[in-house]
Amino acid sequence: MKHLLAMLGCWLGLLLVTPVVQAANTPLPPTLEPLLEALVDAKLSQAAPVLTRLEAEGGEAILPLFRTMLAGDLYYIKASKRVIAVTEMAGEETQLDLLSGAPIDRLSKREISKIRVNNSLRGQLRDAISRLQLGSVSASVREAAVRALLSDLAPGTLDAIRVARLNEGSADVREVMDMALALNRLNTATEAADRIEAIAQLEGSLEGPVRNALNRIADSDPVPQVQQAAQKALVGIEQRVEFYAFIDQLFFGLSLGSVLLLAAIGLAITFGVMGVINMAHGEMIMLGAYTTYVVQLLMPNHIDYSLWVAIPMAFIVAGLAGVLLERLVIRHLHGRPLETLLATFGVSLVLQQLVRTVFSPLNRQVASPEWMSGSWEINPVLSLTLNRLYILAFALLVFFALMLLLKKSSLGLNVRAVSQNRDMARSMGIRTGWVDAMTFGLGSGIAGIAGVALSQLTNVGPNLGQAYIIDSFMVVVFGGVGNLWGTLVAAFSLGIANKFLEPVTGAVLASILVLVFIILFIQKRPKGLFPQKGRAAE
Amino acid sequence: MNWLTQLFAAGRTPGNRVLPFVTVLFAVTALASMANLLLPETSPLHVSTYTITLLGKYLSYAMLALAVDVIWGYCGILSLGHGAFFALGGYAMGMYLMRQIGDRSVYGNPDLPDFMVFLNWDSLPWYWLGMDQFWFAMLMVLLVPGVLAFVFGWLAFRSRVTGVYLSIMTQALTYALMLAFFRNEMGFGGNNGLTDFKEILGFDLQSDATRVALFAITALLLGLIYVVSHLILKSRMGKVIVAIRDGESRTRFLGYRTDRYKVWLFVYSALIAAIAGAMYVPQVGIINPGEFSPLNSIEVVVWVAVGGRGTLYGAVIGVLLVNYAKTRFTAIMPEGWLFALGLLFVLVTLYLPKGLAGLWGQLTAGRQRKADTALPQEAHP
Amino acid sequence: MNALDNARELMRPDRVWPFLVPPAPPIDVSKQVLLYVEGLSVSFDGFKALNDLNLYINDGELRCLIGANGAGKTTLMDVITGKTQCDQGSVYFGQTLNLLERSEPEIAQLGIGRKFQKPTVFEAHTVLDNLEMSLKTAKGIWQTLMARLSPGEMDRIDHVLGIIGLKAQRFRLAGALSHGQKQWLEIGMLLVAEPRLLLIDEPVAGMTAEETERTAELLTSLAGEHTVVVVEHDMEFVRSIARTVTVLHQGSVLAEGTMEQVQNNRDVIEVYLGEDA
Amino acid sequence: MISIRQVNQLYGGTRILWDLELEIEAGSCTCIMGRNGVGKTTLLKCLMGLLPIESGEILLQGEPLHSRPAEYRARAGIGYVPQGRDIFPLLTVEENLRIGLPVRKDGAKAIPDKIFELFPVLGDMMHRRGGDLSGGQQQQLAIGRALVIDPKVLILDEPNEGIQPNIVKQIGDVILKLNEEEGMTVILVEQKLGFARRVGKEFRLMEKGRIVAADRMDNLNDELIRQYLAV
Amino acid sequence: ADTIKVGVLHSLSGTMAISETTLKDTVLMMIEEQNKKGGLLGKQLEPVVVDPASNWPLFAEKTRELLTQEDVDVIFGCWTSVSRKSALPVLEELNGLMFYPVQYEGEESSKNVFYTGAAPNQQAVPAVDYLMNELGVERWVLAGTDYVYPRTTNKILEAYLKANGVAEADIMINYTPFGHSDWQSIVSDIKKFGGEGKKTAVVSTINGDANVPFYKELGNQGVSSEDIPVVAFSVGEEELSGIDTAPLVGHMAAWNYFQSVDTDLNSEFIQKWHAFTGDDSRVTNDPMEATYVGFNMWAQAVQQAGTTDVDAVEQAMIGQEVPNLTGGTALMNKNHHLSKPVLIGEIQDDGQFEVVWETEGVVPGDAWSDFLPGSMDLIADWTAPITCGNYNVKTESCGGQAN
Ligand SMILES: Nc1ncnc2c1ncn2[C@@H]1O[C@H](COP(=O)(O)OP(=O)(O)OP(=O)(O)O)[C@@H](O)[C@H]1O
Ligand SMILES: Nc1ncnc2c1ncn2[C@@H]1O[C@H](COP(=O)(O)OP(=O)(O)OP(=O)(O)O)[C@@H](O)[C@H]1O
Ligand SMILES: [Mg+2]
Ligand SMILES: [Mg+2]
Repeated sequence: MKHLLAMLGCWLGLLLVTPVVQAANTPLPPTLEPLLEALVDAKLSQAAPVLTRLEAEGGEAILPLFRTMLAGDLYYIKASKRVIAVTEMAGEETQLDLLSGAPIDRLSKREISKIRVNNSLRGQLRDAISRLQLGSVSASVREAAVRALLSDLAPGTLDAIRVARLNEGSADVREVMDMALALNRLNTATEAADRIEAIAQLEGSLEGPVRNALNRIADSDPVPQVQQAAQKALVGIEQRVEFYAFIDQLFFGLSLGSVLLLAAIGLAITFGVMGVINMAHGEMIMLGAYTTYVVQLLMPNHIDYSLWVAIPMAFIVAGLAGVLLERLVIRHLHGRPLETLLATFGVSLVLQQLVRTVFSPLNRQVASPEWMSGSWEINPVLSLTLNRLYILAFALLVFFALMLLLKKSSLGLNVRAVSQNRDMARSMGIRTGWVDAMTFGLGSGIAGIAGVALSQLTNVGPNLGQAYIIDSFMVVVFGGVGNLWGTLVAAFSLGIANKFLEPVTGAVLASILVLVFIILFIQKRPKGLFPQKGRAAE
Repeated sequence: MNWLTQLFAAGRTPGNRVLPFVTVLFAVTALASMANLLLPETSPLHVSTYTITLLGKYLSYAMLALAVDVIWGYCGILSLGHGAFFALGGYAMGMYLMRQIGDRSVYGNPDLPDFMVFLNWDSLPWYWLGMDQFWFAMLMVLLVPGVLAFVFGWLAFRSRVTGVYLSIMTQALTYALMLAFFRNEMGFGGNNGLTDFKEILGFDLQSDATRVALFAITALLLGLIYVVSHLILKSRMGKVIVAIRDGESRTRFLGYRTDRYKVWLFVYSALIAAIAGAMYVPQVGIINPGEFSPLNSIEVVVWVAVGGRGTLYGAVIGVLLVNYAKTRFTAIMPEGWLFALGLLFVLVTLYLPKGLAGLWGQLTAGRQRKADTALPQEAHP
Repeated sequence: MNALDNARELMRPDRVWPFLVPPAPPIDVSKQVLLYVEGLSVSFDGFKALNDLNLYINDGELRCLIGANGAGKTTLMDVITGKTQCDQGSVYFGQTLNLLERSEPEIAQLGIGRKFQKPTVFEAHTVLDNLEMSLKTAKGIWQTLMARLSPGEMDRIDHVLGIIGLKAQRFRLAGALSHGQKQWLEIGMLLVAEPRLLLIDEPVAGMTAEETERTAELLTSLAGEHTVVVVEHDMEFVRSIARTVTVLHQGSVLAEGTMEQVQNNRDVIEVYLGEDA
Repeated sequence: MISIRQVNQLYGGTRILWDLELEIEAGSCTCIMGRNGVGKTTLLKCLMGLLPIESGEILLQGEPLHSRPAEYRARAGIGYVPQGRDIFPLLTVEENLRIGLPVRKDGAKAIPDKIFELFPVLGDMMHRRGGDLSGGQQQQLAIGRALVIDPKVLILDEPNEGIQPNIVKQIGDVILKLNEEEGMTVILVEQKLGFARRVGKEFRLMEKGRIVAADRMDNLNDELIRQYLAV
Repeated sequence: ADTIKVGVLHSLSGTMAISETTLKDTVLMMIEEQNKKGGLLGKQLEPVVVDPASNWPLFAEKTRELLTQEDVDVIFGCWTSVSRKSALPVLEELNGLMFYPVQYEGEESSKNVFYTGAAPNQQAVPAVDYLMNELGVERWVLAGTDYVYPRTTNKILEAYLKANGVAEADIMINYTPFGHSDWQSIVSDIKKFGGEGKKTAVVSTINGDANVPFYKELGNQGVSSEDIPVVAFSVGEEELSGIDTAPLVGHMAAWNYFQSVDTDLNSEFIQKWHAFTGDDSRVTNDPMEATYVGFNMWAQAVQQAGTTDVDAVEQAMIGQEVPNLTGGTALMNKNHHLSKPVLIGEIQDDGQFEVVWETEGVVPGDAWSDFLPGSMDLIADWTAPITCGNYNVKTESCGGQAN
């Protein structure tokens, strides 16, 4: 089984990060035993000194314990006060004796008790781990460790860095270490020249602590030359920061746009092409999201892969629901598109209540796979969140796949013919019933896929669909009904407009302004961004 | 764009049964009012105040539905934002009622409504000035939504925005207003809106007599609006309006400036909605930005569709049925009422293509056809 | 800049306030010419539907316009009635009235009536209502709201109903008429409007021979008092009514003259009539 | 080829076709004539399956069609050119033509050249939207489109409405060619006597929803014309 | 009547169903419980459930329905302030009795309502104290949804912080619309604000559904609780049950109750709850405890008064004591608000809170905040001789509300 999963992991494009929490099987030096006992007995407020001593005495050997503790997996056996790690891997709980490093027979929840940590302890643990990792074999780990220590350069830390600097092999790591030392010099040097030199060394660095220090110096250093040097260095840094902030905003806009696109794209088919005012579109999205939830319920140990299962499943579930809806209701409403508004509104109420009844009215928890969590840190001021990045790519992928499908298969042509003149389409031998069902199923299925993506960003609850229906219609219409490219452009332009307005006006006003913009824009182009042209469109 | 044109071409225009409608409306109103005021509570025929306020609410909604029906059913303008005019009318009325509270408010500040005291406003914003005068407030009930509808309609219809594009614009309008009114900086009480009203024109809002009076006035206004709408729609102007629905550009070639007709009708409809809002607020006792929510406006469209668009009485019937169903269902089957309501919508669409009003037509199909070939016999009020 | 102009245009006082609109000036036909079309060009996505077209229609004339499918006849009518914007050229009604700067309703109110190629009537209205709305009356909002059919108007409608043979169907919904009946109804709508200039696009399409004859008679009788421009492909029909015929080809005038002249024009035979027509 | 027996049809209560009987022989070219509003279009729509019939039978080579949907009839080889053309307005000319391809029995993937030989203008306008074409061009497109499905029976409802004379002639030639050379059965509704006489082999006269006269075209005399076609 | 009718006025559909359905179940459970014990005054309790569908005017209508059509003796209901404000005039007109179980902005005290949730001084102020004193926070982000509760709370906190010497530049206030789901920009702003060298915390009054995307964004942008802790007043166990909590560990919430509090009463309550819902994974939360306390107090008061008559019960309520699920006892004060303990908990990866701090004793709920200029001088006291919800101690008179 594990093999299989591992293979799958590679195949999926190495998106997996091995779980950080992994208790090593190396035993701890027995000298630490009394300290561990002290840790067990200590109240939250007294634990800090114990940890300091553990770090000092345990050295690198204590790392597994610290990691376990940081992850909240550190327990002790009530009877013997021995510390153990309780980890859950692939659904199985393993309990390890940390002193001996050996697994122990499983104890029940009642026999063990958790060693509590709070924020300040977590901070301390993290720093300690960083310090201990200065000696790690991996250069990137060492580099990350130094960066993590930048904000809190206590004398002990500095000493550790200095020592590590001496036999550091990697140039990159050395650079960061030098930066840390320069930063320290900037903060502590009494000679102005020293500080100026430190400033020169720090020029161009985007690290937050560096900027803060420079800012402080620029404002309040007693020596004017130092102040000027810091100001000069800051100008350069700020320029870069602003540039990255712009990129950041652009990314936010694109990301919001991709969400809008995903939500709207199915509607662009059911409404834009088929002409069904599908008020239940939001509920199709919701079905997709709930499918993700159910898939995760069924495979609790393989959350990392769950989305790959959920995407086709959501497509099928929502698509089938769409086909059913088309066959049972919408089919009878051809030529009466307005009635579809009424009927699908009813259907959306029923679907909402249905999930309320089946899944309870509460939000459901959908976990994010490891590979979608966190962010891609390009530099200290620019990091793109992974989930958004994936969703952006995914939205584009879905969009272009759909375009291709409609272009290459006869479905695209047939559905347009059917929507323009049903009787004539039938006279040309098009099985309109089949085309309708397939198209509606396709639109709904894509809405379902959108639901999978949205489950990674927001609530999975009965109201999920309602939150997106208005926006979806807005995007489709703004782009020009019946034009998929219009939907794409509309989604991204609305997303970007929103995100560039938001810092200036605040979130609420930004939304209002975007709406007002839509209203005014439609005055100018009464048929949306990409209007249908020609005599017939009049 | 075959379906787009179909989208906005509704059925034909049968008579509106003015006399029966108005008679029934006034009779029920009079009976219910008397049964509430004159009969003792123990009497089995007594109509509770609860029922009176409920009916009052329904009738306000009926006005709103009428407003939507006039522009949608007859002129093909599907407004998904009529709630905006309703709510604006409601807010104007709410502001008046709020000012009537005076120093009986929680903080006892005679000039500032509670929520302003609460958020440290030190004086009344300019747009609240004058709202303590009934006549001025009533003027605003009409003026604000009227002007908004005029400007909006004038812009939209002049640029020939039609169909879904127009619908989405109206939706954007109400959505933007909702977000704006949610903002506490706007000075309309944010999410909480305006509530805790005490009296109107010196009459205690909590007394039965005032309630009955409000209800009766609502009924009267509804009747009046019904008759006026009917007269408008059966005049030549009404024919032009329907012609615009079915072929706007053709109508232009006949020499009618269709944009003006549409603006005019849109304003008329917005005013009805505003009056409905103004009557709604004192009867339910609260107005808040939720009324601007696009889904509310869509629901109004659904009422009209259920009742049967393109007939005035259909709209009213739709309102009564759906809202009564809602009231009953939320009490009898609080967990499952959405199923019932949703199914109702689906079934009505499937089996009653012309709504409930069409049911009447279906039952009397024979008579109807005869009337088609004979002289048009519009009922005169 | 452009936006500003647009805004100005939108806010033009006479557009905002109906009463500022000057009353329609009289049509000046002192030169006997009712309609001037000069140097008219229209293109769609680069395709030239009309190409430097010149056309003069005399007052009281009955003019036939023929030309190959796609020659631009309908497009010409679209430009005259304000439906389509042109790229270049001028269109004057009488000596003074520039049609290009007027909207469709304004042009209609000046007295230019039109029958469309594809019959377009108001399907949800009865035949009677269709005619009532087309009457030559004030078309303002207030006037229509207050309008009642006067006995004179009633007679007029009755008269027209007789002409178009739909007396029995007067209370039928127009949507339930057959194709040919709709054609007639549309002609009827044109008649009750009593326009100065009638633009008639393919009136006899789908009519029987007999009906075609009747239409021909009708149109001939209209000429003189009204000015009529007819587009038709039915050569027999054209022959029976035509005095002057204009042939369009690829957006410009190919030939103009009597039926005789046109019929024997080589070019016309080649692109339009075919050898043995 | 086609037998229509005792067909009745109602439009919301109004009876349009009354016990209508019609036999069309294979390879014939039959012209249906009658005044406006007698029900010619209605009859063709019933035949095509676009309108439900109240009662009666419609058979194609003995196979009952009346319970089959329109798309089946198209696949069975009935091509339809409706009155008013009914082009798909937002599809290009090419797309309008391609729509019918999957129905062809030979599984051709490209539009047969024959169409462009018959109507060269379609080749020139290949990438324009159908709705933008002029009336006459649309009519040619409509015929071309019906031919794409390679029909056994071709139904044309007033195909010459609004067509320039030389193309009318050309359409006539096309119909003749299809009928005579390829043996296609043609049902034609036509008002213009000249054209009907030239193209049609048979005629059927309709009046008030019934076929009231049927014979060879040569026998269409003035008496019949006065009785059934004059106003 | 031979039964005592208990109205339940919680939204079962619409946006608020997410939160309110649980409370409906809680009331039903309490009623079942009480009936098992023999009911009240020898009568059985009969629940009357209606669905106001998250529609505010409907709250007024349904209140009237419950009071006049169903003749209920008491109502347990409402969640949002606006729903309470909507129902309030009807309750006062018809002299009904309602128990309101949710933390709210204060600034209200009605004769007909008992407020069993926290007032701002029972949640926000202690939480800020904790952050300031225990965690040394110097910079503050006050992030909230744009409605009355966050506005008021933030006003109070702003005044409080400034009184404690925090500079204007160190306070960032941010409001977002209901259901806000795109938090990218705001979280990135918070990150910047917090990255300027001073210890920063976020005080969140973000409401309802908007929390899930907010916390997800925090997690993804790598804002960890050690760097910038978030303390929330509207996020409880139930909200967390819809989130993957792993990235949130260490963020905080301030409440008067946590499911994790280890008392016998609490484990009994949780057990009953699981049995009642038939679902062992259902969590409990603060508004449930408030409902529990409110219900028990009402039952006691009815027993003490010997009747369900509103005026009698109202008087009997004051001074009523009921054990809290967290240990101490809750006391109903003269201003219709409770005295309760305040707890601060850190989120754990199992979706529970670990209590990291709690007040020494109970804190009496304050109807009128001492930090708002308009209400500084107001108190509520529903006992003679004042008998008023907004008594001005300066002018020694009662505002217009009392009548
Ligand atoms: N809106 C449009 N977009 C693109 N092309 C157009 C448009 N309107 C007209 N055309 C083109 O302009 C040309 C002239 O069309 P028009 O309808 O005026 O022809 P016509 O002379 O009326 O022909 P017919 O006799 O067949 O009706 C045609 O080739 C047509 O394709
Ligand atoms: N949709 C409809 N609803 C009701 N009646 C209709 C409808 N369509 C046609 N009719 C009626 O059916 C009758 C036959 O119409 P049909 O279109 O078949 O006539 P036609 O013989 O094709 O006439 P034309 O030569 O004018 O095309 C007409 O009297 C018409 O009024
Ligand atoms: Mg033409
Ligand atoms: Mg026909």
